[in-house]
Amino acid sequence: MKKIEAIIRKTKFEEVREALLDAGIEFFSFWDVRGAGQTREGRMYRGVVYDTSIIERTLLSIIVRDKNVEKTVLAIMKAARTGEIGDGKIFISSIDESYRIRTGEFGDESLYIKGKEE
Amino acid sequence: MKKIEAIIRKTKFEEVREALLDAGIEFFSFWDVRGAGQTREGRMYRGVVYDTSIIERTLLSIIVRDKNVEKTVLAIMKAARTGEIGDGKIFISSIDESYRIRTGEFGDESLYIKGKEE
Amino acid sequence: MKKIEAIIRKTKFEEVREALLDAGIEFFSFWDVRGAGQTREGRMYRGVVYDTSIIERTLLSIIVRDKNVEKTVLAIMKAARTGEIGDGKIFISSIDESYRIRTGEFGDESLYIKGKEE
Amino acid sequence: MEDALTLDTLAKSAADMAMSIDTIWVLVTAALVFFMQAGFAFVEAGFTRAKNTVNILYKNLMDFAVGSIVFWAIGFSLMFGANTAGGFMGSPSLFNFDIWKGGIPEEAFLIFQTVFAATAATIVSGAMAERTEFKTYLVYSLIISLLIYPISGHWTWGGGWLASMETPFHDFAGSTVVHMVGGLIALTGAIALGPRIGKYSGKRANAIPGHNIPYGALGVFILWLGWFGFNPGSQLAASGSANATAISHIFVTTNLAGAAGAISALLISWIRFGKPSLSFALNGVLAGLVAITAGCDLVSDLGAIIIGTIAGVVLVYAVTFIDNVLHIDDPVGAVSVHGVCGALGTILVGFFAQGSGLFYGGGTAQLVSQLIGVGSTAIWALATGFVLFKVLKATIGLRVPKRIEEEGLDIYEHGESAYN
Amino acid sequence: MEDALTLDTLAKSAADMAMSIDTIWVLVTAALVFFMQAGFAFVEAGFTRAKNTVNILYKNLMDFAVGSIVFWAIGFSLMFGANTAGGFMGSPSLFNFDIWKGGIPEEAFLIFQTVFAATAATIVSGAMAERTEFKTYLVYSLIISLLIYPISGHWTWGGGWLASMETPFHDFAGSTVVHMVGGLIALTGAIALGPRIGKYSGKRANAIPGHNIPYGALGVFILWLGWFGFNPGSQLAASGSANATAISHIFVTTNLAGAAGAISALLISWIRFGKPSLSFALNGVLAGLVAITAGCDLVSDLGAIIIGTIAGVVLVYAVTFIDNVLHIDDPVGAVSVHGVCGALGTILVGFFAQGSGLFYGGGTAQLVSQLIGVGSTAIWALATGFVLFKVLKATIGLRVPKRIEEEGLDIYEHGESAYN
Amino acid sequence: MEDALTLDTLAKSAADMAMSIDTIWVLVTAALVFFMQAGFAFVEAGFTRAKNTVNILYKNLMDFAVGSIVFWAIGFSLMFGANTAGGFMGSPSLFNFDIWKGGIPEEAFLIFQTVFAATAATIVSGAMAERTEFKTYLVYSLIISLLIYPISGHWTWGGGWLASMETPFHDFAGSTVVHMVGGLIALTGAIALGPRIGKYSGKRANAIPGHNIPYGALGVFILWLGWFGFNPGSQLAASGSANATAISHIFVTTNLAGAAGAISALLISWIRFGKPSLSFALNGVLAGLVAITAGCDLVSDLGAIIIGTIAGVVLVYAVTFIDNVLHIDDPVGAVSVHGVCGALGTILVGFFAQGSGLFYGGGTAQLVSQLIGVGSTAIWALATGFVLFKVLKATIGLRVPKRIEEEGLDIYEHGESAYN
Ligand SMILES: Nc1ncnc2c1ncn2[C@@H]1O[C@H](COP(=O)(O)OP(=O)(O)O)[C@@H](O)[C@H]1O
Ligand SMILES: Nc1ncnc2c1ncn2[C@@H]1O[C@H](COP(=O)(O)OP(=O)(O)O)[C@@H](O)[C@H]1O
Ligand SMILES: Nc1ncnc2c1ncn2[C@@H]1O[C@H](COP(=O)(O)OP(=O)(O)O)[C@@H](O)[C@H]1O
Repeated sequence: MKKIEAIIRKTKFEEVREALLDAGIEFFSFWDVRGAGQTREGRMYRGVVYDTSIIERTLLSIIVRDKNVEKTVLAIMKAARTGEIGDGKIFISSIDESYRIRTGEFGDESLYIKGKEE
Repeated sequence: MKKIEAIIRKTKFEEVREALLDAGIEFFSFWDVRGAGQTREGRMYRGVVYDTSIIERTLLSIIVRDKNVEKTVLAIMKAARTGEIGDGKIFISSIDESYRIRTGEFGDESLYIKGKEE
Repeated sequence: MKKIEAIIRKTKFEEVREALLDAGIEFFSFWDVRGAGQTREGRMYRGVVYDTSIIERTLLSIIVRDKNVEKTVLAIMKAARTGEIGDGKIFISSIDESYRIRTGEFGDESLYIKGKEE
Repeated sequence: MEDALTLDTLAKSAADMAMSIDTIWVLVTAALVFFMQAGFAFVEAGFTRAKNTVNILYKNLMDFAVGSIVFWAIGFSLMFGANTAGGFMGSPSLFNFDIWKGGIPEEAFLIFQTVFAATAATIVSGAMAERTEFKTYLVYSLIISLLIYPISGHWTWGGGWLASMETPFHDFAGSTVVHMVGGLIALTGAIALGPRIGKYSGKRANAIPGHNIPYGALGVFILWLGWFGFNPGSQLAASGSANATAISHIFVTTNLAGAAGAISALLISWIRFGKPSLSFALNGVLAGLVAITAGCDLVSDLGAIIIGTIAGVVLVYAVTFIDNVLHIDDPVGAVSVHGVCGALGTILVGFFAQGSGLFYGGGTAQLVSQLIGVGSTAIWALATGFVLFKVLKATIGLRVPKRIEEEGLDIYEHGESAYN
Repeated sequence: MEDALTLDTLAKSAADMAMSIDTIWVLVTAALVFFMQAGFAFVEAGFTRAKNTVNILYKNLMDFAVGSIVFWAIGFSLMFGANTAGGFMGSPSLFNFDIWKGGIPEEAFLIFQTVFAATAATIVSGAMAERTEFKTYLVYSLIISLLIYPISGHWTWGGGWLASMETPFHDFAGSTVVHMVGGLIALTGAIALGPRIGKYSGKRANAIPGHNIPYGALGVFILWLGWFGFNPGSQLAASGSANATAISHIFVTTNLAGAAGAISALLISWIRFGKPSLSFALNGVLAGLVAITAGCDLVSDLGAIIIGTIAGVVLVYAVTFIDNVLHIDDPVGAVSVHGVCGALGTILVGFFAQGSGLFYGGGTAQLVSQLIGVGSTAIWALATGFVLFKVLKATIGLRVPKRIEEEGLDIYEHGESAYN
Repeated sequence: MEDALTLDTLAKSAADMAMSIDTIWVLVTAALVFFMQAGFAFVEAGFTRAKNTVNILYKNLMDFAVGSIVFWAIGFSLMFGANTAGGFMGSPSLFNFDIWKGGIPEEAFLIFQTVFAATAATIVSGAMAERTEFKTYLVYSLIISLLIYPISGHWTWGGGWLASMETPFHDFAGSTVVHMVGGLIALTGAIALGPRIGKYSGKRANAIPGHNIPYGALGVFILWLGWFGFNPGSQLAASGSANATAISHIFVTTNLAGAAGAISALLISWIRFGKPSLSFALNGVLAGLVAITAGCDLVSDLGAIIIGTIAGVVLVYAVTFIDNVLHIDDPVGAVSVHGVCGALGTILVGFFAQGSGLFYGGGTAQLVSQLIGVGSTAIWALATGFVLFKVLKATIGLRVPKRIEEEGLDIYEHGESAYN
């Protein structure tokens, strides 16, 4: 099992979600983050400019079975790209164990719905 | 050291927190996330339904010593379960190192208070 | 590649950000979390005290190349410390892979700007 | 004024001017009282959780809309129609306003009374917040504006039996008629519903903090503003030096009582809980304003300050008593603010009324009348509220299912969330 | 009053008093109408996304500021100057207000008309929200207050051709003159701009929920309050029993129509979509208020309720039709609320006006005049709006670049974010 | 009117009507001015950080509550009592209002003056936001309403020495008496406190953006509304054609100056900083309104526009000068808006007053009087403010501990957080 964390533009969320659904990835969590990176947006407050590299981004956290890593990454890559600085990053790490709270299922089983997918 | 990430119903937070305290887990961080999963709540805005699987959840991030993983998972499992779709997931991964900023302690030591627990 | 997660006081964010910049770390994401820990702040609502250990913190998530882990940790440690209970924690874990969405670069390359740093 | 000038035409035009002045006064103050709907909506939205915000705003909007129509259609006649059933109510008639005669056009009087009726209705939503079925609330609010409020209102303001006592019951602008009625029906509603999930763990009351205190503060500022319509407007006249002096005095007593309520609630909460609590001070303002409403015309400035101060203190104890001891879950403190302080303020008229009050050598006659008025109206409100909610519970249901309450009424009942 | 007392001096002072009463009335109601600016600002801010909140608030602030100055400078004379071009407009003159004669000081009339002009202007910002260049909006708002609104306003209120018809066009407080004009210019603006990115995927309309529904509710409460200035204030007088009775009646019809609009929009949205929607009920209030504005003086109370009810129903269908079928992106429903319901309410005067209305045996004369008034004003608004936005698009540009729209106008256009 | 009709009874009743009209006017405008408290609260809450929101709202609430009581008790007499100490102050007496004689009931005058006093007091909280001890603030606000404001107020409005100069100092509605006094005490407070932690790094000023700009906008709209009470209400009369004309004119000049202030602040901030800043435009409105307050009765419409424009420009430069050069930390710009533009507007009366102003051929007499009035009042405000905060600092302490300031005053001082 892998955890895929994607930091994307807030405005790209809907597209990424649809791309993930198309790729068969239906489960994930996400939240708003702010990112420091190459993009700079000048803000100003009452005449004082505050240089800020602080941009609103959405972080998606998706735990998938190993076999699904590639298609997930590809789906995100395609949907989230604008080609301009600030498109974001995808990070992959290992998950040791996973449980579904409702049923107590664990391991890969906890990551898909039996019957829905082989 | 392991990181336990639990995605639970927002409404179950208080119960989970108490269950964790009972289990001796006093340190954790949490934040609001939204989750895409099996539950669907129909929302509507000015006559346009927007199918959304987007549900408010709380993500708990708990770093514990290896020996505490099991009881933590069990505590969450029990307190967060309603049996209805949407109860959430628990994911476990490995942490390489941990530091307490205040003292500079690291490793397991940084995860408990000396004197309070043996 | 390592992921460095630092949970710090909200009020220390600016200082930490500057310390990271000074250390050459320009990329990271962050968001607000709440933390349960040793500090307790009594809140009261209409005469009912609610004991809460729930404190606002900022979580920084920084993915860096292995060679940068140490200086990152040191920078945070120094900038975020007040010496009082509640200064927070730093956790380090491994990242298997990283992609830059804009260019498709992956691995270490995705973590720095070619030309800017050797 | 195109007629030949005579003393009579001039007198007629002077009378006309007086009527215009009174009408302007009543309409402007009616507009201010209308705005109190926004005040209530924001107090209640602020002091409850974000997941029920659409619901609470919706209830506040609709009780005014529904109330406006039914009070216009029938309620008004029940309140101001000719005595029937021995002064128990006015004779009902359909959208009929010339049953009332006064110095202003009947529709000016109607709109002023409409916004008052709506105030009584809207008080209840706060105590029943975060767990009441939306459709049940609509029915409730229809019935209070149609029947419950107009009937007891008739007793005092419609020439009914309380107004016909030897020493008439004195409730100038509605501490009892409006606020206590609303507050006590709120009490029966809160009891009928039971507490929100998670509010009490055994004997322990848990805090469920409001999600947006600035909304609460905005609401209180708006309500305070509205009270400058509520009380001075109840004079229903501004023409002539007696009226002008009266409304000026009412303005001052109203303001002083609100200010005193804030200060005393601040101090008491500071002393009792170690920290000055804004939510108590905000409620303290309302407590002072509710309490002065009955006697704002009769008490002295100093009397107003004392009444406001007492109300602020009582408020803090009432809230914690109802919550911690009675374990009745009233999310915004409506029962304490409107029910308790409404009754309190009305009774205090018996002590502080200049002339008839006990402290001014007026003997106990006024006090007794006040107690009769408060007592009988309280019984009416409690009894009808009790029956109403009992019936609603048994028929269309009162409370939303557990799951909906937990996840929030906004999404499940309305399909909308307040913040996106 | 220091002169010797005679019948004449007394009559003079009575006339003076009448003028004072009227002036107070107009100024107080003007203040209420001014406050509608805050109402519009919050409705629009609440029903759009957080990333454009500074921008939408800014537009609402500036259209009032700019409008105040240009209407004062020239607009007023175009609207109320002596007929020129055959009743098509008033003779222009620079800050000249004694061209108007009436029972109140000319500056009282000026300020009342200024806040009305600003209302027409501000309606447009909602329909064009979240994608319009700021500087273009400033130019637009200058031109509507300077030219478009005053000229068609002259037709009806300035003694122009619509007012001079045999059966004069009746638009008491501006369902057509103010709201429909604003709503239809909004329509041309929304069309000229095209929909927001992501609003339509092929034939499917996507929901883009407003970021803060409480702001929307606050806005509607403020607007409702403001309407108690808008309609009763348009009587421009309160002295004498006829005026006092009239403003009281207008108060009541205004309130009943708003209430009825809320109820019918609630019920229709409940039936159509399975859940009662707050955003529709809020718009329903406005629909009812807009619709009653033309005939609030002439229709009966019951007529007001019927008009409000119809408006609430029509509103729900208009919003979904414009969105789902026409695919015109109007983020806050300004076209439906102000354009559609403004026209509707004006036409319904032809049916419901007591005396001249079809349902009251008045024949079709009034109805025909209403249709002429609505039709001609609609053509004017659509045509000028169309040309205006065409020209602006071709010159300084109408729409912000894609990137800015996606990331939000607040940061890119203003360098400020609404929430920090 | 039940007496036999004679010319005298009619004249008497006409005088009574005039008094009623004036009373209504003063009370309604007092209610509007009261509402400015909400405006200030939301401007200040919006322009500061979320962690101090409860605290700032609390301060705004309590300074009104405390001020209402102490101004009623003693402040009023210090301001309007018979000259004592050579016109330096009124003779103090306890809740005594018949020391004042005028055309309206004394309590109408009292409440109008009370809300004015509270305005002066509340201005200060903004400049001292986010770091001041709550209890110290309570003491400060008691003293300003009890002593500082009434005494300098007496000079100008209580018949004191500034009013008795040959060419009396002209400050119609309080640019100096209310706003500059508040703004300069705010200055001494901000200096005594020192900047917020993190506001300045060496020579560099850092931005600490307000947490909720919509609150700021709401506040400004409410304040603008309130100003329609503040200025026209200061006429204290509406009866008779002279008064009616005067209040209409004041309405117009007030509005034009606010509008002009918004536009010029918008343009200047656009030119200076490359982007049009909403926070400056909002402050620009207030700058224009503050500046016109002194001369709103005397200047022409065009004069009002010019004064508003100048104020908007000066505001932008004052804010950045105080912040970047003087390094005085005034989170909401209270010193610039009220202090600087208050003084500015008062002095400009010497130029723009129709009749007595320099630009109207009135010579320099008025200008000199204005300078004397502004100068002496400024010295008073600065000196008393300086001493007051010095004493408070040395005794009960002025500033919260570092830790509390960092983590937020809401939780540590009040145990409540604004958002949950
Ligand atoms: N090493 C990192 N650790 C955590 N977040 C990162 C890292 N690098 C980038 N991000 C996130 O991705 C966002 C976009 O990165 P940025 O460098 O601006 O664009 P690009 O990847 O297109 O060069 C940043 O705002 C930040 O939130
Ligand atoms: N693979 C996943 N990765 C990240 N988050 C997940 C994943 N699966 C589930 N979640 C989170 O858990 C929540 C509940 O999951 P859901 O599938 O609705 O219920 P259940 O686990 O009871 O079948 C989701 O809303 C989502 O936030
Ligand atoms: N084991 C943990 N897992 C997740 N978060 C933690 C953990 N321990 C501490 N934290 C976070 O760090 C914050 C500070 O920790 P705390 O124990 O209060 O202070 P200190 O580390 O100085 O003793 C907590 O509020 C919490 O957010």
